[in-house]
Amino acid sequence: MSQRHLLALFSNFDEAEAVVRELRSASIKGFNVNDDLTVKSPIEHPEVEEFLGNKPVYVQWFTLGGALMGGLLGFFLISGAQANFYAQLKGGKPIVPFPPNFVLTYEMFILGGVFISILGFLICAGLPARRSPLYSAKVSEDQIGILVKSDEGAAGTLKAIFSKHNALEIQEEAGK
Amino acid sequence: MGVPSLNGRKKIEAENNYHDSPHKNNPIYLFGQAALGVACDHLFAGGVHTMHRSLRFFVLLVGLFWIVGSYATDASQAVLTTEDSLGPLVEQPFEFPHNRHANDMQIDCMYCHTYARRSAVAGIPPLQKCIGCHQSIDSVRETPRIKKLFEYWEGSEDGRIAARTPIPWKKVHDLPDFVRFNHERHIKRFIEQQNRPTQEACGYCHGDVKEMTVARRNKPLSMGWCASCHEKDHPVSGEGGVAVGNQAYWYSFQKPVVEAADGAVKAKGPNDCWQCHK
Amino acid sequence: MSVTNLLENWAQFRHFHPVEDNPHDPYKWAMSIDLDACTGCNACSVACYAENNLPVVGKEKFAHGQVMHWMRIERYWDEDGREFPDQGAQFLPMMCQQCEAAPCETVCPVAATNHTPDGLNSQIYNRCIGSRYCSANCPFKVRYFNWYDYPTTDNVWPAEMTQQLNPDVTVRGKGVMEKCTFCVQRISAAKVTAKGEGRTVREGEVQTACQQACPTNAISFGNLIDPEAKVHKQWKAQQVELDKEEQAKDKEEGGSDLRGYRIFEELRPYPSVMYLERVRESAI
Amino acid sequence: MEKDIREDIAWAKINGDVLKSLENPRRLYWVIVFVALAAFGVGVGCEIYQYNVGMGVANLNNPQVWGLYIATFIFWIGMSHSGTLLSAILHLMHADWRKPIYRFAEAMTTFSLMTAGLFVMVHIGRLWQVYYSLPYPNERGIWPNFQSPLLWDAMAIFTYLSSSIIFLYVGMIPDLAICRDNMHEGWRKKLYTLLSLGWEGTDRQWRNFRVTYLTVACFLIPLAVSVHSIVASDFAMSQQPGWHVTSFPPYFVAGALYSGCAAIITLFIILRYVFKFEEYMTLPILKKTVRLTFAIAMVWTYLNAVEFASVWYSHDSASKDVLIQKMTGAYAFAWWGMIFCGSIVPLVLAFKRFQTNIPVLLVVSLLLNLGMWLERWMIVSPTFSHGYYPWTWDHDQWPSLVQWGMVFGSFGWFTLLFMVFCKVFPSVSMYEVKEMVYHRSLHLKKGHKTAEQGAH
Amino acid sequence: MIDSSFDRRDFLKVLGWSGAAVALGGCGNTSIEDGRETVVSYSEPADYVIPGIGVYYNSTCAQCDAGCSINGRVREGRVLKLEGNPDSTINRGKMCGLGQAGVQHHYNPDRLREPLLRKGDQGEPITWDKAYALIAEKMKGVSGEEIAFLSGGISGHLKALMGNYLDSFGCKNHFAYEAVAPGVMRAANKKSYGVAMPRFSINKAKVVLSFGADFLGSWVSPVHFSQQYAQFRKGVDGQRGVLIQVESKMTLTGANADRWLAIRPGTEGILALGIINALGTATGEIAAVVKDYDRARVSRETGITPGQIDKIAALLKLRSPSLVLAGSAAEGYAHGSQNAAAINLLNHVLGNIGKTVEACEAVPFPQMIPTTGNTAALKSLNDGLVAGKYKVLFCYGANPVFTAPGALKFKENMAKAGFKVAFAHYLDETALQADLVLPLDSALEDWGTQVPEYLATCAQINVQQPLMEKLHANTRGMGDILLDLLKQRRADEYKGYEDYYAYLRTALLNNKNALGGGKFDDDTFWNETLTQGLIKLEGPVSAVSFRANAVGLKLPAPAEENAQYPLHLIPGVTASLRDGRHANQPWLQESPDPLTTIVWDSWVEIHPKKAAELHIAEGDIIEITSKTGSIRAQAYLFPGIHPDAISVPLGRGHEAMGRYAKGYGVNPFQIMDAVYDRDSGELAMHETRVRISKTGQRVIVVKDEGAAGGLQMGRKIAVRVSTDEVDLSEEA
Repeated sequence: MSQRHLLALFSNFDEAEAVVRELRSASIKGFNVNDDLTVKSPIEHPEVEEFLGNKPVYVQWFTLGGALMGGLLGFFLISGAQANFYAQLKGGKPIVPFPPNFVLTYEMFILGGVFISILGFLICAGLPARRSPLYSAKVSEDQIGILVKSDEGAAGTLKAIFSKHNALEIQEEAGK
Repeated sequence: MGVPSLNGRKKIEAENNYHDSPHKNNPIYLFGQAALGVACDHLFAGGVHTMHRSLRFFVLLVGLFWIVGSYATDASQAVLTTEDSLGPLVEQPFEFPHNRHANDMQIDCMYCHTYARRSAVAGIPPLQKCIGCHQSIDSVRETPRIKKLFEYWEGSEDGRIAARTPIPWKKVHDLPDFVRFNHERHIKRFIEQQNRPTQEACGYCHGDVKEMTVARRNKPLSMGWCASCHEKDHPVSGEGGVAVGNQAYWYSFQKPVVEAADGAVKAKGPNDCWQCHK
Repeated sequence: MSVTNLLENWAQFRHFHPVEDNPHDPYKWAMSIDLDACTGCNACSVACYAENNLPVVGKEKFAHGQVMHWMRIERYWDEDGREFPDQGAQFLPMMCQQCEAAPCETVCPVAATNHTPDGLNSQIYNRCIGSRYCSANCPFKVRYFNWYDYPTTDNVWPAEMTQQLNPDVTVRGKGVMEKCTFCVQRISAAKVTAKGEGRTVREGEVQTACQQACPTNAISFGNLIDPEAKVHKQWKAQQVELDKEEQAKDKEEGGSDLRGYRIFEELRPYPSVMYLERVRESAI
Repeated sequence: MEKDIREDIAWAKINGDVLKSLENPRRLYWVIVFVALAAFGVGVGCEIYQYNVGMGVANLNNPQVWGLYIATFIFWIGMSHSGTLLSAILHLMHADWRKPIYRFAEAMTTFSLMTAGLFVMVHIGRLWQVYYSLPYPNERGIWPNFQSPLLWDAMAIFTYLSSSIIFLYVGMIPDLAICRDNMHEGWRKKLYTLLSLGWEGTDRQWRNFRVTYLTVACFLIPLAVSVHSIVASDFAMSQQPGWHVTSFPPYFVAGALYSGCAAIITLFIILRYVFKFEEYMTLPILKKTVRLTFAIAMVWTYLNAVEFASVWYSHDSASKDVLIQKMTGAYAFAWWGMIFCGSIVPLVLAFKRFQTNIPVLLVVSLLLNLGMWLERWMIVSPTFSHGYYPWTWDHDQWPSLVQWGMVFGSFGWFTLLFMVFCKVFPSVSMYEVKEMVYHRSLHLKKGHKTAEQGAH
Repeated sequence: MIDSSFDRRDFLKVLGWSGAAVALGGCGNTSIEDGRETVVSYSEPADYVIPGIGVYYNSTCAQCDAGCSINGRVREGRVLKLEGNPDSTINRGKMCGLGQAGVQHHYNPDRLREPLLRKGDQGEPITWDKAYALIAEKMKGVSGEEIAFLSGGISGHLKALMGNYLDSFGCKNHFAYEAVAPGVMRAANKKSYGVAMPRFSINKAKVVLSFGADFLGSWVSPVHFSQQYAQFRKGVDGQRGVLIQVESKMTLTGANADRWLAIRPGTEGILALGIINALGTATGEIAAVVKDYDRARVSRETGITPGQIDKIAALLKLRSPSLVLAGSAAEGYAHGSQNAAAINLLNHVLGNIGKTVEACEAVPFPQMIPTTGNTAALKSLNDGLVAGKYKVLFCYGANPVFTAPGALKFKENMAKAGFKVAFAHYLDETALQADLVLPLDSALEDWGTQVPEYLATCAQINVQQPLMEKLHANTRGMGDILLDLLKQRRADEYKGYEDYYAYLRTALLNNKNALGGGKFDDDTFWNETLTQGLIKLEGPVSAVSFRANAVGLKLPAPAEENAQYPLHLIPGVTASLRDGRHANQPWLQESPDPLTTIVWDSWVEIHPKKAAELHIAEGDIIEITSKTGSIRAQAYLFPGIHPDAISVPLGRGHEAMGRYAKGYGVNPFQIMDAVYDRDSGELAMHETRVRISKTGQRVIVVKDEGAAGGLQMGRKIAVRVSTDEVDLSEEA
């Protein structure tokens, strides 16, 4: 049975919250709150996450990994390079002097950390992403959008819920 | 607006602190999640292909570094790319057939390039030397090349070339001006101490000359290429007078290795910049 | 470079210091200059120009402090403010001190200047990118930078002058740092000969251009660890030790009768050049 | 007290105002761009000349081997630190008044780093061989010297530059989405569509966005500090009198933040005027920035004093000579100029009435920057002209026009980049201003509630 | 050295220039250039010629007359560097900066390349045949009286040839002129010792008291004396020699003295007598002569404190043998000979004669013994020119137009000569005045023999041989030219000699036995000689004994104040530039003057005290005016000069001589008065009185010395100790 998208726009977070709570409570056939519901907001708003339920973030693990990788790579690259066949004495220092190497290791540590956590961000946030079927420029302005995916049948019920919480506007996928 | 009371402000801050979310300050939970690798489904929800795109991008980024490097490395190590992979062809006053002399006649390299064992430069045999033999070789006396040779000795009819003019050979194996390469040392090392055949020893750098007519450079003669040999462990023997002082530091900063089998001492070539750069 | 020796056993290089574990076997080139013999006649400096292809920069560039003399003769006056310098002047030939712990080496971003196993402070012209950090960090300011492209500058080596250039020494182009090399081209020539004969270089086989010219033999140069070498004897007699920043002379109470000293020892560059104090008659 | 920003600005208006700044530049804008272009041209000309003839044309010599190039290099590096200060540090401290102004501060960071990079190039004697200093596996098999502070510099700057570019970009994604949504067709639309990576402000995107932004911010702070400490170690690690000072790293960092804040004030005023951002770049925010600057100025002054004292009371006569030389010698004018601009002028900022007085602030901030530039020059040059070795002392080598030309050109280059940025990207963060407004209004409500409770 | 029967000239021929491609690429060139450069390749080289390895040839340095033997490094047919020849008793393998610069004389880009004939102001290139023909024509019907030949100091076979050429005209007018030469001393020594140039053994002396003799810099045979000085400092039996220098302007030697005394200009003789008096050992007439020279008077007249005089006397008494030298500073006055005589008297009183002033050998071939140049010669030549006596004037190895005192107006007078021929390496001031200029081979391309005036330990003939092929095809050696000219006169006598080389070879081989080559066959002897680069001989010894009587001494009281020209002008003779004949060698221009460290320019040394009086600061352009003229130069505040004197170095201020000499500095010769020493007739170089005035301009003095002005600022850089603090005997 074919699925279709609905996008409802609300003027503030409270209404959006109410909608979500209701959608949670009311179990609608052919609509799964956890998978088929997306809230779009113009600003970052933690409460949204609270009422959407727990969706952990993993970026920091990328960061950790990246930083360690960078650091290790840095240190071994440098030490190895200093001690290759052309090992040269400089200023009576050891051929592999640790203090300066640590400075660079530190830089590499940060470099790796930053780069990989950005990579992590892209991956976790699924960016770059294809535009979702329904989108309104209002969302990037001042309205909160709720995008739902449901079976044909559920659409009606959802609309009802939306309009009940005075949705400013409800978009449907054209066709079908 | 009125300034809120103290406790009020506290409260506000408490609520205002929108950066904290419950799971953030619960590492154990997080760790568990990660350890179990449950992450995946969350991660990949929403367009696996985008995921792959990012990954490819990343791989490219990291890979680039090494690709560039290794390319640079190989490029200059590879035999020079000329139509016959013998190295660039240098226009000479007239063609000198190394193959005839070195291969057919089996003449030792250092019979003509006699300076090599005594000097930093191998040098080109003086005109005298060519004539010395060819005066008495009548069979080829009339061939164009030999005619040309004798023009330099006796002077050409049209008088363009005066008698006893040194032949203006062009350099084939030409190192940059800041490089100091010493033929004498290398010959002593390989031919006199380790009794390698001359043609082999010379061939290390000059290629298989006995197959060439005009000599051509088919070794890169680049720094990395030189080093690729210097960083190998070569046997150092006492005779022929090498093992003086402390081998470890004489050559490079690396201690010489002693073969377990025959106790032969091996050391790397010099790694000191001033050994080859001037 | 292959990736293989990237991580090659570098551990052995840890704790390596030139003044430990005598790395300078069989050579450690050093110098000693007797200021009492030096008359400041400039012969050494000119000899250096002749040997090392030093460009003559001309009046204008000299005025800008861009002169290239690797060996400069400094003339110092007394500071006691008498009407006449009635004890004469003091001359000091100053060239690269070939420091054991050279401040210039560590700071070069591209490792164009290193320490050779012979204890020389090498300068690889072609590797140099001209950041000039080495000069900035040199306490003696004996490094000279090619501010212009002298080979192509007018009246530096015009016409036949080029034929005087020494083929054993690179002609430096613009943007390169250079300095006294202890005439390394002569040293390596001697080493090659000696090695061919299965021995080390003997005292007197290598002479630096300045030493060879010096009419009063004020400069002596040689292998510091060769007991036969004059340099060795002089350093020994003066009880100057390469790897110390304080010598017997400094430790002695109420002055010592030793003359040997090294400039800026307190900075711990461990110079390879020992100077002998100039002497003045006390009876007159 | 006056508000940092009105809570009742309509979000739509925010979008509108900021987006407006992207379009139909005023004449003044073009004037600035043109001037900047001309200045940059001069710099390029000088570099070409120097490249062909040799470093000598800069009238550098032995011992004066560095001159203005390195001084100005440090100046620009220093300038870059304010961006991080505002966006990262204040971000972590939840000082939300930063929100309207951090975007251009970050841009400033990025561009001043780019400018600093130019000076590294300009100062190299053999630019065509500069790749020798890159650590890449090469045919020769040799690597740069990782012991050299210059190399640390290069590494630090590269890290800092790339990180700040990323930070700037990531922080901009939601705004880019806004631009995408509001731009009519054209290259801009294409550009924003591409750059906004299909951002739609979904809960998932926001969630990861927040964490990422936070993490990167956490990294940037130590990075920024390390960068200027490393620049400081170019000198502190050396052996020269006047450079070999333990307190250099903090001293440099303070100086960096100082010049950065000064620059922010300048740009704040210019942008506020050129783009009509009065409603966002409000005077209270300016006042906060000014106070911050004053605080840092005092820190810098203190560290300055510390440095002098430590030299003065040390037994290192050479360094002492250099210090005396700075105060009394050929460079005295510059040195006292630095003290005046760096320590005296900021006292103006202590007076309330000046803290919001635009003209005064403009002048003061420019003076502060001048002072900071002089400071850098006074760190570099006197040590050269008055080093350890008296015979090579040289007090009358002054930078040639070529050097000045390049310094001049660098300002052109910076301005150019900045101006272009302001026209292509929103120089005020729209979504963060919205957040700011939103949360402020939130407290307002709550504030009223508590007030009422108190009343009952 | 190489010892082979191989003919050197052929050797030079076979070195193709193909080898001389010099890589000027600098180190910018990182590419491997295939076949761009030509390889060093020979046609028939000698077996000892190996590419890449230097071959060394001995010859003789021609930069000054000291006659140091040199040892030139030749590679791929190019001479690269000159070292000293260790076999020479004079320089024992050492060299001075001036000598090092010899290669730049050879490779100098401004060398003359073909004969030039005057056409108006232009020189028109002509062939040698034309040139010879022209000379022959001009000489036709000219009597010996009407010919003048001006040369520098000249010796060896060249001198012989020149003599013969002049004889062929019955000409006696050979003027040997050296602008800077110890002419007065020669005369005085001849009087006092019977020998013009005895052997001064500095190394045997325990005390050297030098009256302005710059024996480390420019006096007689500097390299030789420098070596002796080194031994002298190491000391006779461990006691370090003491050097006391008395002069009005500090010379290089003065800068190295244990005690440098600034004496009032011209009163050196008085001090000498004062010291004799203070010694109190003199007897008889000497005592009578010196009795009025008591401390007080001497001190008053010379400006040396009585205490100082006593100290010197005491030291001289205490440490014997000592050596007293009379240098140019003491001789450069109208009473110079008297000064010198007084100083020699001091030597006598101290009993140094025979100990440190020793007998010397002479070369047993009188025709080769050097005709030393002096300035009296210039006077007589000039007088002759003024009188318009000369129809033909030859000029070789001297540049009088540049070095003659301005008062002589030599340039104008020279024009009076009918036909002027200059043999020159460069178009110098004199060559510019000539009608015919003949280009000479450089000293490194030419053959010759030279006999030094000052012989070290034995008689010695120096051989000069080419170190490389001619640079310019069209130059010729002076010897060859004279030979060709002689062939014009005495064809039959000289037709046997193909060229000067042949002449030289025969001449030496003829005297093989006398030259100690009896046991060799000709070729071996010849090659041996060339290999050695010099011939050591036993020569007649002329004993030294004191014969002058002290009574003759007439020492004028110090010159009274001259209101109009209050200052003495002391011409500074620097080790590298001397009389300026090498001013076009860039190394010498750029090597800083040892005392002032100034380069590429002239300067006026003035005592800080005087400068303060006149409000003169360093770099002020000062106008120096004498009776003769005036010059402008930058001031340099120099503590080592008597306040009543200023000093300007000689050698700079050329108006010709090519890119490195022309227009750098000023020429103090221009303002010198023509005052002569009463006895010897030599020019009194120090007699010029001047006044100075500020012009208001100021320049930055181009010098090596930094802003610290030669102070060490409390750093421990150049350290000095006094003898009682060190123990030299222990040193290795």
